[in-house]
Amino acid sequence: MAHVSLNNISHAYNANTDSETQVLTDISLDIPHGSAHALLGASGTGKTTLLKIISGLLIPTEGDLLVDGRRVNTDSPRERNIAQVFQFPVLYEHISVFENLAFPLRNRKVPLTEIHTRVKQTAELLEIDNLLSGKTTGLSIFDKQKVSLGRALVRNDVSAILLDEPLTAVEPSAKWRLRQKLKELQQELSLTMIYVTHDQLEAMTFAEQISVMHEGRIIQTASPRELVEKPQHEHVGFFIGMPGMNFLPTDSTACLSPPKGATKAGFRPDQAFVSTKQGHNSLQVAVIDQQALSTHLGESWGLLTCKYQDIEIRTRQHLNLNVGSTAWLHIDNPHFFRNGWRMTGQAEVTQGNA
Amino acid sequence: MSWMAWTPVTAIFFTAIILAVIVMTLWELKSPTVLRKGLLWFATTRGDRFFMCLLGSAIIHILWIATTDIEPAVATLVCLISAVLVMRYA
Amino acid sequence: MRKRINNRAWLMVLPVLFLVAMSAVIPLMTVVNYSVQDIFDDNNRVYVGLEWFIQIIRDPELHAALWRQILFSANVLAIEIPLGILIAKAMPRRGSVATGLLIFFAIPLLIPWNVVGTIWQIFARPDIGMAGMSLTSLGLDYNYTANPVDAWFTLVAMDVWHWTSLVVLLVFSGLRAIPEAYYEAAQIDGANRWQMFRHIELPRLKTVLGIAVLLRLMDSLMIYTEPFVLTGGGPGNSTTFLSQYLTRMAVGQFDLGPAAAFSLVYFIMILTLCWLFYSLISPAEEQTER
Amino acid sequence: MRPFVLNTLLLLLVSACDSKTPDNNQAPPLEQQADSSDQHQQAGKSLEDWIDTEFQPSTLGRDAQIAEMNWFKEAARDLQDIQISVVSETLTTHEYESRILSKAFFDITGIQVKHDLIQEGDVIEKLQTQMLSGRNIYDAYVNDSDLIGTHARYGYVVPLDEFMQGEGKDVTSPTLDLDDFIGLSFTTGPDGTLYQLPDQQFANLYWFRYDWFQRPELKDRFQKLYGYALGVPVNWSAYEDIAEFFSKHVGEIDGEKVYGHMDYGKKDPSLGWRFTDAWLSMAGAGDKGIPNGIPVDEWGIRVEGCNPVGSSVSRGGAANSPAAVYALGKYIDWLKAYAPPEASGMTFSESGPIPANGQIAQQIFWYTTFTADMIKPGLAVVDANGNPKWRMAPSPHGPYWEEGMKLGYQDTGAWTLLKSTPVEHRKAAWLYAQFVTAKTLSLKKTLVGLTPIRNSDLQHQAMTDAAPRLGGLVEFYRSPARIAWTPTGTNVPDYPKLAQLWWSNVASAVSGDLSPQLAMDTLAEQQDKVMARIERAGIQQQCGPKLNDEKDPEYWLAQPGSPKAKLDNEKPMGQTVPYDSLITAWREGRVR
Repeated sequence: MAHVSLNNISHAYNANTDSETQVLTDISLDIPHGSAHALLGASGTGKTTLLKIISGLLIPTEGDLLVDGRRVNTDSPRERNIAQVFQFPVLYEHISVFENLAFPLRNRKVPLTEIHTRVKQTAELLEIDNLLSGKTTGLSIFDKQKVSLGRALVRNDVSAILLDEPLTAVEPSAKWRLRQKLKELQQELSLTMIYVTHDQLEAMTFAEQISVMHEGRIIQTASPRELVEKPQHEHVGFFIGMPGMNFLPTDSTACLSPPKGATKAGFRPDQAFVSTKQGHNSLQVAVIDQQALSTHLGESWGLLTCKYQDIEIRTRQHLNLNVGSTAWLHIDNPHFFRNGWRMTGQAEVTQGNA
Repeated sequence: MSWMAWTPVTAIFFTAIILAVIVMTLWELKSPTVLRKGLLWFATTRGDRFFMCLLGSAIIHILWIATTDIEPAVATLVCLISAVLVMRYA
Repeated sequence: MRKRINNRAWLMVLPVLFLVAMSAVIPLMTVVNYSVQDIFDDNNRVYVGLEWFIQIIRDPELHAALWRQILFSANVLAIEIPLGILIAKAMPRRGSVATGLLIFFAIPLLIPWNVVGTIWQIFARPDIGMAGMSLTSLGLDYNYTANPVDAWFTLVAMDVWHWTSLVVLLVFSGLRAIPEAYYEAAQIDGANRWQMFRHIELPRLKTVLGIAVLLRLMDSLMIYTEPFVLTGGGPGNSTTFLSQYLTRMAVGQFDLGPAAAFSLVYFIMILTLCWLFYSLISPAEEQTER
Repeated sequence: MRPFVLNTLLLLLVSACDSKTPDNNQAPPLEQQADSSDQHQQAGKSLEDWIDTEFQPSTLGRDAQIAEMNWFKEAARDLQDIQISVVSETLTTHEYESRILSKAFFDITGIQVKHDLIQEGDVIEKLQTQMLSGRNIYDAYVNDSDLIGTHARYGYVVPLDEFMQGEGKDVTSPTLDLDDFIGLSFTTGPDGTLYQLPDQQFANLYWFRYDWFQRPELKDRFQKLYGYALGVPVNWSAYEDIAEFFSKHVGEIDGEKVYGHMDYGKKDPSLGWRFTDAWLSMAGAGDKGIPNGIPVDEWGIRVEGCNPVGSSVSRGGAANSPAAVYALGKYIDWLKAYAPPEASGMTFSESGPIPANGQIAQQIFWYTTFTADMIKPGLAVVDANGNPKWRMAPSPHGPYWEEGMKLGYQDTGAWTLLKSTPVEHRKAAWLYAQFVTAKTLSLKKTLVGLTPIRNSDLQHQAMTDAAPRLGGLVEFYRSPARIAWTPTGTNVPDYPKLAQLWWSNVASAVSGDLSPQLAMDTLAEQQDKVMARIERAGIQQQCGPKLNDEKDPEYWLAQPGSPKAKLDNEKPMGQTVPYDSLITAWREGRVR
């Protein structure tokens, strides 16, 4: 396994024609050996392109791709020793499961006896050793994805395994099992895995580090916890969390004493609550919806939606107010953003349960 | 029907085939066929096997008269036997 | 085939069944009736038993035509299928160039058969035809009307020209249907171009190629007009195929009895081939559908 | 139901190929369509108009013409609502009938005629389909009298003698003058009954470049090489020498490559015609007897009484006799050695116009139907004054030929009425048939199409005037030599089935797949087989085949007449006659 780093990578399709489309801009990323890294973003943000650049199916128009410090920009996929698992299972349907697993090894002229032992080991690892002699047609997608994964794992020289939304096609009931399996393997074998997804839950449960992508850029790379607590960009705040961050323009929240230059104040549903009492720095809002998530000692607890001017705001709190009533919104230590980016130099925000 | 130029032999021939088809249909209604894999490399229904018998009989007869002067009725007998085998084991 | 057979569906098929009976079964019955008689006209016919069958099946001319037919079909398939795949693979998958090429390749398919024969008859003429003249100017003693090898070569070339396009179009559509991810996966697995073809394209083209082979096989088995126009089946019998033989008997000689017997033998041959082919490719299809 | 069925059956039989068959017989010819629409639009011309503007010259005076036409008008009175369709092959003569005469017929009688023109082979196919199925496809056919033996035996055809006396009595022209027709013997069956009415007539003659044959330097050279004078060859040896002379020794005339022979050899039904028409009789395979050899004709079929008894030598026939094998062998040798190389890939109709290009010195087997195509001004074979550089002459004969035998092919395309045609239609068609052969207009038609049928036309001054431009056609038809040119005779019991056997066997011999001997053996055997089947079916009550038992061929070869034993020398000394003395003989009413 290896250390993968991307230095200032940019990519444009049709770079030499007029109609060029920039899909990646100035991507820098460092994925240490044996780490699980996720690329998170909505579709169309350039995750798959980035993956293709890493696997070698695309050559970036700018920047360097280093594997263990060696520049591999122009190496073919075969030379890079990178494996990939696709959205839907890509298998060779006319040959057996065994041959599917052996395929990358045969292409690399691995001796026959070694092929046998390695395929066997991999199959055992993935718990598909009973399927080896059969054909791939007729397997469940869950098993098929395991075979695809097996084709990646079977190579002991692989420097990184790329997973391109590998759970998309898997039956919902098996999604969790497969993710577990992936995580287990990653840890057990200390694999370098790069996991592309648009599902923050998948990313957060799988990866140690998550890069959030937006419009061809990485807007933040951080641990799951950091992404929640210190979103570097409005978009991260909005994208991460269920529900995402609330935003208010600073001109209407002067009471929160925003720093100079701030354009927006952002706060997570946990960082605010609505009550009938007016406190200092509180804003007058209309309660428009309550959604119970749990009940404790006779009191409901859940999501409350209120409206400040035209802006909907969600908080997570006791639900003791009437829908339609007027109340007061209290905000704890909001984050302040200028032009989308979080303003630094503030006091660290602690998670508060007011 | 004179334009179809019927002869007694062809009339018997077609009557036999039509009867066979009717019998097959009744049999099918009484106990629907099950796809089954026999001696051949693919699975067959009862209808498939019947079709194979007819086609096979035609081929056997053609080969028979191509290669031997022995009475073609013997070929018909061979066909009947092979038909039973095909229906049973294919 | 594995699904339970729904009996009610048969009712829907009844009108079609009626049409099939009118257009296929009744004439087939008539052909069978004719095949055992010597027919002069409606009122004059003699029952002859298997005489025509014996005569036809043991006719050395028919054997020769049959072997020639098999050789021709094999020739044509052996050239057209690989050539069609090669051309389809060399074409860009999308874009205006691909569209242009597709139209270009469709042209020979749109030309009526007898016109194809006429075009080649002129094209290959050693005295005025472009191909014939260039071959002659190369110092080859080329004359498809006199030399059986030349006639055969010309006929195969004509068929290749006429029908490779069909294979190209089929294979092209088959290739377009293969998701990009398969190629990417194979590249990552370290497969070379041949392996990609062998393990990705070929298995996925299997159905389409099956259709292509079946169509070309059936059609080459029934080839008639082109050799009729080009060589008339000659020189000698060197390009006389089964249908030429049949047509001469049925239309030329009005020899309905022997022609009917031969039609039946021909029919059984083609039916057997179709059935064999069908049973060979259909299990694979069922598996992929599952 | 019957027509439907036969068609369906045929469809199934040829389903493998029918959809792709080159289809030149389905759509009615374009000009035909255009004409029938003309007929409706234009007001018809009067009977007199037609006579004054179109039917000139004529062997009848104007009054006689008007009288004859008035008879047609009267005779058609009860048939005016009928629309008939007739068919013939595509020839200048029939085009004239289809374009002009059918219109005149409508104007005069009120009967509409759809006169289709299709290829000869297709005419036979349609005729046969009507005979076998009994479905009325055409109301009348113009087909060659080659089928006389077939018509007389099967009983599908209306015997004209009977018809003219009976059902057709009131529509039979009093001025028909049957005895005036020169081809009547061709259309008379073995029973002496007339089955068809001649409509156009043509012969198969020797064709050569008169101008080249007159050149002193060529004449000298030929004389030196071969020891006799260059002239019209009387025997095949001379023809062969002349062919060799032009192809091998002369090679080029006026800077153009020349050939001493022209023929055709593509595997095609027309390849059989040249053989069944006359090739074997020219070689001398048959017996003496005019119009066809008795008892063995040029097909090699022997008859006893009127019953065919076989065509193999072993049954007394001559189809595989030494003379027949010799004939086939010479055809192939000459095609390969002396004809242009592309000739072997041509059909009858493709090769026909080739001599007009000016590279061919002579052709042994040339149809006078091509005359009109050979006299067009501007052709390489027509001089500045519009006179032909070529001439036609009697074909040479092979070593087996003896005086008193048929020497060439002459046939008449003749009107045939079938019993399966409804009587009213048959009567209308009979009127039309008589109309297009009527004396009023038959001379005009002859001048247009150059296919004379009436003696009265041939003797007319107009023909004398036209003679110099026609290269000997008029002289030939006026000469007594004419009778040695005849069509397939009455020995052939089923022309369509038997004629089919020839071309494929000949083709096998041309390609070398079979030796001439083997090809003719196969042919004879196949002919006997067809006749055996007719005998077995018992369908031909009168004059049907009754095959002889097979005997040792030597028995038959030892008998006098055909089949003749092999000659020791098949190439006697070449013999020629000067063309000018030949033509003088013809003009004076001598054969030679």
